[in-house]
Amino acid sequence: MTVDEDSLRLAEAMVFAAAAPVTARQLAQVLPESADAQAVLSALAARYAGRGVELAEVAGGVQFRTAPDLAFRLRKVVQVPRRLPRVAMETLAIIAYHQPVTRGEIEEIRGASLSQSTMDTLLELGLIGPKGRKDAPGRPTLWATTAAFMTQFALRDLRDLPRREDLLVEPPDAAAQDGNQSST
Amino acid sequence: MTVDEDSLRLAEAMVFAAAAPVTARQLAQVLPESADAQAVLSALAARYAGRGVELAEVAGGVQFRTAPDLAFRLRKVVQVPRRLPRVAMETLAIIAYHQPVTRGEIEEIRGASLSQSTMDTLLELGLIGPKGRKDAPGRPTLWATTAAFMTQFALRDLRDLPRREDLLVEPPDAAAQDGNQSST
Amino acid sequence: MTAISDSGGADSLLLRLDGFEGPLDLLLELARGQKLDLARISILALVEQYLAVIEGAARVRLELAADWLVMAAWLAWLKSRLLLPKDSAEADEAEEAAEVLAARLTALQRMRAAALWLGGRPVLGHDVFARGLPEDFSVTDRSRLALDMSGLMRAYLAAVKRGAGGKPYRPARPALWSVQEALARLARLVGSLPDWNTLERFLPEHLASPLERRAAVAATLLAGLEMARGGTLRLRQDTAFGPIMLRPVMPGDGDDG
Repeated sequence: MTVDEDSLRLAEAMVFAAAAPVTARQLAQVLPESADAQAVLSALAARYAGRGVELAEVAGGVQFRTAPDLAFRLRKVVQVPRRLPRVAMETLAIIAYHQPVTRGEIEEIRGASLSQSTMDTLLELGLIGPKGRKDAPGRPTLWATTAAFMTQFALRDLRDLPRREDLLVEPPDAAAQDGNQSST
Repeated sequence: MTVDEDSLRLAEAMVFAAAAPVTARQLAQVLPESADAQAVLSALAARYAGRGVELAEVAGGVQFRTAPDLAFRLRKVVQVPRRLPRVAMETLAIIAYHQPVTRGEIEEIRGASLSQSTMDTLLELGLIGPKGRKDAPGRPTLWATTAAFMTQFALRDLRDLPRREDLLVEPPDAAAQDGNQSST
Repeated sequence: MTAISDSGGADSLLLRLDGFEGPLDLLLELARGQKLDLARISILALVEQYLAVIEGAARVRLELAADWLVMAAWLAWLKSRLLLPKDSAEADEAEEAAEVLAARLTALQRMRAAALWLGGRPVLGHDVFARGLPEDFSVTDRSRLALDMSGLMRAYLAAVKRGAGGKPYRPARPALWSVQEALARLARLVGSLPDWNTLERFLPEHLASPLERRAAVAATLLAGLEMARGGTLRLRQDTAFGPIMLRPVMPGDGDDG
C-alpha cells in the first residue's frame, strides 16, 4: 500500500505536536478516510529511521523521541531529572509484574516495609495509580502501572516486559552493580 | 560548506528536545569544534522544508513548528458543556412548573431571595422570557420558559414535563442526592 | 555491594546492616555470595550466615529492628529442623519451609532483575527525550449547556422542599443588637442626657457574651454615625482607641465638630 505525501505530512505534524503517544486510531480521525493510519505510521517510522529523532512505539501508540545514541551529548544541554532510587525501581517492577497489587503484598515480596515517600514518588511521577480495592479485610487499595509507565520505559504494552522465568539468570557480580546495566 | 550527518542528527535531536528555541551558539556547545553551527541549522531547515513540521526562526533561535497549512486540520474542538449553577437550575425548574410566574412568586416557592444575576443568566441563555405582566400592585413581569428551553430538554410540549404530583411523592432521598441542597 | 562468600565477609556486613532493605534483602545478598543458582542454594549455609550476622550485630550492640529478629528466630527454628535426620516428619516440614524460603528469594531476585531490566530501557527523560515544546491544537468549546431532565427535577424538588415543605434546619441566630434597635434606643436616650456621654452608656442592658457586647457597640456606633449624618447628634473621640463620646446637637452648635 502506498502512502501519499499529504497523509505522511499530517501524521508527522500530529505526532510531532503531541505531548503524549498518538495511536493509529487518533491519527485516523484526522486522515482522509481512504488512508490506512497504520501504514502511514510505518512509512513515517521508516522515514525517520537512523535520524536524530526517531519514531518509537510506546504505550499503544507512537511518539517521536531522540535517538538513544545521542543521549550522552544531549544530557549536557537538556535538563535530566534524577534517576529513581533502587527501592522505587524495585517497587515499580513488583507492581508491574503483580498488578493489581496491594501495598501489603509488595511489602511481602520485598520482605521489608515500604516507605510512604517511595509510593509518593511513583504516584507523583504518574507511573502508578490506584485500581480499585481488594476484596479483603480493610479493603486495601490495589495499585497498577499507568500509561505513563509504559511511555517512560519505552514499552509498547505490558507484554513487552520479559517473562518472569526469563528474568533470573544474571551473574551475581554483574547484578550487584546497580544502575546502568542492560537486560540479560 | 558541507554538513556531516552526525552534526545534523545532533542538531535535530537538540532542537526537538529543547524546551525553548535553540540558538546557533547553544548548538555549537555540543557540536564538534570543526562544525559550523549556523550551517548545520541551515541544512536542518532545508531538510524539513515542505514537511509536516518545519524549522521556524523565532525570537532567540530556532524551533520546530507544525507547518501552518496543517494546523487547522489538527485542530480538535473539545466540548465541555457548562453546568448551570444550582440556584439557576432551581429557578428554571420553578418557572417551568409554575409559568407564567412573577419573580416574587419564585422567591416565595424557593423560600429564598433571587438575585438579578440568576435571572440574567437564564435570560441570556434564552431559556426564559417575559410573558406579560401580572394584574397586581406594581404590575410585576411574568416569566415563562421559551422554545429554546423545550429544545434543550427535548420536550415537544410543556405537558411532557413529568407531572408535579408524580414528583412530589418521590422519597425524600431523591432530592438529597443533589448533595448540597440544604444550604439556602 | 559486593558478594560475600565467607563468614568473615558476613562480619563486615554488620556495619552496613542498615543499608539492607530488610532481612530478605540480606538473605538474597548472602545467597548471591554462594555464587550459585538460587535453585541449588544451600539453605542451611544461608541460615548459618544470617544467624552469624545477627549474632555479630548483637555483639556490637546494634539496635536491630523486630523483623530482623523475627527472621532470625524463624531461621534458627528452620536450622534445628534441617539438622534432624532425614525422613522424620519434622525434617520434611523443614524441607518444605526451606523451599518456601528459596521460592521467596527467587521471586525477589526476579523483581530485582526486572528493575534492572527496566532501568536498562531507553528511559524517557534520561536516555531519550520527547519534544520539549509540544503544541496543543485543541480548542475548548464551553458554549453548550449540560442540562438534563433529571437535573431539572432534582432542582425543583430541592427548591420546593426548601420553600414550602419542611423548612430546612437553620441554626438559631444569636439575638444581636441591631442598628435599628440601636437607633431607636439612642434617639430615645440621647435627648435626656444633654452633655457628652460615652458610647457605652447607650448600650442595652443584659449583654451576656462578649460577642453580644461587641455587636451592641458596633450597632450603637453605626446608629450614632447615622444620627450625626442627620444632624441630630455629635460624636467625638479624643485619642485613638479612646472612649467615643456623644451628645445631642444643641441650639447654637456650629458646623464644626
